[in-house]
Amino acid sequence: MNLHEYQAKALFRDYAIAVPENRVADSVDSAVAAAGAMGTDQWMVKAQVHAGGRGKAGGVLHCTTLDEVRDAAGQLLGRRLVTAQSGGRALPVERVLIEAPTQAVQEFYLAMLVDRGAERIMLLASRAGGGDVEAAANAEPAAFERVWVHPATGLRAWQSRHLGYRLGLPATALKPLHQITQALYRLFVDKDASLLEINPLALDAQEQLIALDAKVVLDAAALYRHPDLQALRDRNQEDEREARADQQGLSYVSLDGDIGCMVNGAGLAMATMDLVKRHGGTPANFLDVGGNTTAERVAEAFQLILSDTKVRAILVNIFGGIVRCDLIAEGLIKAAARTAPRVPLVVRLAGTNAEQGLALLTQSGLALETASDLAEAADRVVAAARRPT
Amino acid sequence: MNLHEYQAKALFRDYAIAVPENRVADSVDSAVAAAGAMGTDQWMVKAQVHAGGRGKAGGVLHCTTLDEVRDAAGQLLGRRLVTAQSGGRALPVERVLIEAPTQAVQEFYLAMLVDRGAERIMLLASRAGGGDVEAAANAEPAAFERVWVHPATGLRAWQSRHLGYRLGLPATALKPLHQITQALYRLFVDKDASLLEINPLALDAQEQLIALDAKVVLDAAALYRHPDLQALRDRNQEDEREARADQQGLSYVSLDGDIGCMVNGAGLAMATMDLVKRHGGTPANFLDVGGNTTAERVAEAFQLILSDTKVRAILVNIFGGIVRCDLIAEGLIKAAARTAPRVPLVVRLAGTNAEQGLALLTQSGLALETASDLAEAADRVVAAARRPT
Amino acid sequence: MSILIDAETRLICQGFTGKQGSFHSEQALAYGTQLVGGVTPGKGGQQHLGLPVFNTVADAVAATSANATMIYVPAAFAPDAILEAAEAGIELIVCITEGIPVLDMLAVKAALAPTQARLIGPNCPGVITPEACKIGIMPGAIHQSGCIGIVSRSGTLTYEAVFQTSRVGLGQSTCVGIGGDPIHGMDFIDCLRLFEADPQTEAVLMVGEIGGDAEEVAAEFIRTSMSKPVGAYIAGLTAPPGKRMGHAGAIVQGGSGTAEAKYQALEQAGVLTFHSPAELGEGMLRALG
Amino acid sequence: MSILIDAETRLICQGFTGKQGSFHSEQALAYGTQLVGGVTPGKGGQQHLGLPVFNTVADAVAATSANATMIYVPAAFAPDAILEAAEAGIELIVCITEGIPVLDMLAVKAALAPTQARLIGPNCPGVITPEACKIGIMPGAIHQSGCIGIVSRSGTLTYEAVFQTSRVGLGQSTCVGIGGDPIHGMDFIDCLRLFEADPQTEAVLMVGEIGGDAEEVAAEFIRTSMSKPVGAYIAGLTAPPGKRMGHAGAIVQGGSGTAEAKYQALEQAGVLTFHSPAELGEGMLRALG
Repeated sequence: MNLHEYQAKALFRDYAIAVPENRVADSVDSAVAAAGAMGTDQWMVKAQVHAGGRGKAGGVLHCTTLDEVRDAAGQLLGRRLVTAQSGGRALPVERVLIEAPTQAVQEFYLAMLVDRGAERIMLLASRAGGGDVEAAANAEPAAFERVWVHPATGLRAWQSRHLGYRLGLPATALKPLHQITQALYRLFVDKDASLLEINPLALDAQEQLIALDAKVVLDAAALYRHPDLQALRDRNQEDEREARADQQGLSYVSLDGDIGCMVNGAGLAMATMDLVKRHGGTPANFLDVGGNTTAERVAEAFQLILSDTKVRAILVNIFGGIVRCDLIAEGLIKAAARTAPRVPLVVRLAGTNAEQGLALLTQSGLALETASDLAEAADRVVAAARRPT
Repeated sequence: MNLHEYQAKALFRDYAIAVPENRVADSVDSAVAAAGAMGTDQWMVKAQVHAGGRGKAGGVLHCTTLDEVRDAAGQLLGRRLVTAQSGGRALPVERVLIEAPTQAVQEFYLAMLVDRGAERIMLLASRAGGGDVEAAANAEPAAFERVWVHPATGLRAWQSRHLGYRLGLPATALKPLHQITQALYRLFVDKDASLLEINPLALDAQEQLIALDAKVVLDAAALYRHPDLQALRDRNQEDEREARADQQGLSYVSLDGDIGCMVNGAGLAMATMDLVKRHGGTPANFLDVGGNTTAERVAEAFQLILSDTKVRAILVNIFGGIVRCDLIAEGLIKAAARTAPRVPLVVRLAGTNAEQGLALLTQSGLALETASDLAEAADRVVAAARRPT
Repeated sequence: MSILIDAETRLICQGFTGKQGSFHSEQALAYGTQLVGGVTPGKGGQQHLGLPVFNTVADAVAATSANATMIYVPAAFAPDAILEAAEAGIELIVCITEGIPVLDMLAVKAALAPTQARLIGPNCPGVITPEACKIGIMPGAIHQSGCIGIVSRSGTLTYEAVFQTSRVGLGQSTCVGIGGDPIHGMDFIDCLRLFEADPQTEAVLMVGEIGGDAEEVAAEFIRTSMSKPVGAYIAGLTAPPGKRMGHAGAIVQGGSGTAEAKYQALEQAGVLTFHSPAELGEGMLRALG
Repeated sequence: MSILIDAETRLICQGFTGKQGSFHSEQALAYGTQLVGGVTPGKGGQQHLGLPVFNTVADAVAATSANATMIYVPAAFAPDAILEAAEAGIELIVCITEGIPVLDMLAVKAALAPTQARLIGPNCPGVITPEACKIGIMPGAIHQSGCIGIVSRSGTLTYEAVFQTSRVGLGQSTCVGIGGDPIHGMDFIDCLRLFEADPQTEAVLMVGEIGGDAEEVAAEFIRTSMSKPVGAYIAGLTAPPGKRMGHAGAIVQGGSGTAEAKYQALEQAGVLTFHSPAELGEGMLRALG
């Protein structure tokens, strides 16, 4: 689960990580009032959306008068922002963060995440802070220093020191760096984070380290033990269909193609998309109905797919395990009874109760094609999508 | 470092481990006042000394009137208490703990300590609580259940549950047991404990678990990071000479014999005692002057040994490593200049600068015998101790 | 022969009396698995499905000599279930539970390291040796004893692999679903090593997916240490970068972990790769060719 | 031959520019040890004793190819020094520092487990291969290259063992002071195993003390796995039960860990035991006899 910058910075403050003075505002007037109340004569007005790359997308504006703040807030609030990292989506700007600018002598990159290979929390740092850190990572992987934290010892002073020397920090900044890295580690563990990122981490003229930006991603699986963090979720930043699917216990991702896919299991769902592509089609979505689905949930999934107007054909590919194929068939029949499918339907059922499921579908009189193996199913759905409607 | 029961129970309260209502008092009047202020009509008056086995030694008195409390406090305060676990020493009673009695349905033993073999903190529990738990441990080791805590996971609920089932606790007491064990673990880690012991842990009629006694031993090496705990040290409970030695950076333990030993290194000090014994003598003390000693400290050590009136001869056994033998010789000469040794002195120097050391001693005119090897040194000091003075 | 489990495996179920545990315990029994009891704290002493219920894994092991466990407890309790099983001396721990927080698994893995226990999962379909022992949620009927070892990060995609290798008549020695979570127990290499040493296994089918570098690391192991033919399919060629695909493990990180990178590494290691999920059965016939 | 260290060992010193580190680095150099540099954070780039100083162990390893380190930093910083050395790939870490809190060492040991590093100590005199490499605080002059492997929990008592085995002309292959702390690195068995495999070592002298059960555990290893003669001395026969003897490790716990129990276990394992610390040299002559 992503947090907004203003939420992330509030968490940072709780852990005594220095951030620039800031206020959050959800209206032009409150933005101006907030700016006026700050002890500064320059302001950064930053759109709060769940994506990086805001600067280049015009989502971060520098203001030197309160009138400029008013203009900036007016320009950003209510708008939708597309950035290089928003996955092609336009994210609504419902809040802006007003922030005092920081004169950075140098900018660094600092992040903490789980390294699945090492099975450790990893602290990652680079002199290549700010700007396009991913390009830097590709161009010069060695510029990224890494230390791994053993859960029995926690993050140790030597590790921060090691990073500090490699970053070329002045000696007086080594201890502050350790305070920040320890705070990040505590925050990571306390809050079940998946990613903490400070980019850039500024070293100012007083040799203070300040987090100019803040990204916090939380482990959704652990939210059950963090009711306070659950409240920070902003569903307006999520794709509407994806959010709706999530609430139904479905895993759904919108894509650009015209063949809707309904599959059980994430791996098989990806494989089904690959198969459609291989057979000349383009998938309209990823959809995993999950391992413990119900007929009702299948019906919901079906309507979700149909709600995408790009969809010209649907492939249902179910390999029954715990999920019984007859139950899937019931769900499809139920969904069709509610809304007649406007596009052709190809169904491949295998595994547990596949015969019963196919029998139910046949009896229902629902217009559909069946297929017994994957390649056949793919060929049929691609052909169906190409048929003029 | 040992804590008193009243200190340990205060820590327990900080960690939400239930203890009986109690007050500490250092005078008869305050004991009576404390007892009167408690909402109970019976009181246990418990001598606060650094040793177990107080009950059998008459250090815990049960009172049913405030007059009895007055008598009990009067009887205990200012007295010295010898228990089976006080190492033969009489410990001063400077405080009593006044406590409300608890009606225990059943009593258990619960302890947490470092298992050096497993290199883990271990939780140890038994149904054989109260009474003589050590006898129970010897008679039936299997009655003691153990779980080991991995530092990466901490103490887990399954471990408490496992112990609870093995102890035969009622189902409603399993969760309270886990709260106690988790609290013990947090206390152990937060405070750098060496031993936490609850004996007995009472299960009362309301199926509540209550710590009737509390023993806390802290890791002296870690006290540097716990200034609050350092303040809990009660030097009056320590052997006077041992405490004095400790302040000098010497490691000293009083024994019953008549041959004083001054050695560098704990292993060699023990070996020297064994050697004295093997050659027919009895050591008066263990004394390790340490690895980084000074002439001044050697002189202190020498006076410490001489302050024990039982001592009839002294063996100095130094194997110079970092400690140089000439420095030891200087210390001896300095000490003898202050207080002429009243008993014969046998010196064995080996290792770094042994020759220089022996030369210094010879030049000093100090009355002493030297020996070049261990067996010879032991024979000489034993013979010296036997000579009539 | 087979790997990890066979007809002698003595299995218990943690979360035995729950809905999931009950259902899959019945399925395991119906398959012929030697399920010898189960654990549900507080229900020790009862009988369930005709088998004894214990309060603790230690009690279950003492009474039944169980050497394997399958875990169907909720995510909040699954880390404890794994640790309790390991401490009780269980050799094979199969954790079906999904949704365990990543940091819990980090700690669990660190604590498991010094033990003898092998963990499969979490968030996995389990492991099956056809016609001998089924531990997990896979549909037993599609399996057939044979010569292909299957190791997979995916659930239903594993069934597809099983289905196809059964249909072409090869069958399976053992199928291991190692699970899709970022931090999990046995990995590709652990299974490949066992398959290499197993006489029944003549070839191995590896089913991977985008994210992480487990397939790339496995490729290096195959190149240096596998004599048996290996075929591989990687799901996620069409997954858009940065989009989450349901599995936490299926996040494409930076430039690495793409299906292309994985295919390339595997091909360089001499693995026969399949670019369509419909080719798994025919592909393994070719691999043995 | 020898164990752990030899003339090729490339040593650094952590806490290099401190008083202790400087003194013992000079001693090591005087003994002929290949000391190649040292680490003191903040002094990287300087020279000390004619050798380079580095800010981090990783920098020192990169520049000098060091494979061993000796640690002379204060107790509060020693756990970090150990972990940093291990993470930098140092193979042998000798920690002289005493007074490290027990819980720190518990965590350090857990974190070291998955690494390749061998730890000796803390609170130990170090390790020496006579006439080749000295890492620690022992007086070099009493050592003599020879055939006895010495492993000891004690400091100065080790010197006694060295002194006596030198005096009778046997000399030492390598002497390892494993340290007296309750939680420490290499133990008796680790060293016994190495001595058993070392051609230069003809017999092993084990010096133990009361407390713990390390000697009892070692006895079982000797019984099953050692072909070379082993002699042993245990200090603390006259130590009163329950009294602390300076070493945290020397606390007699319950009925176990007494010198009598240890002697008995060792004798049952075929170890030649010495009941006087004056007999170590003559005793080892008998052991070889």
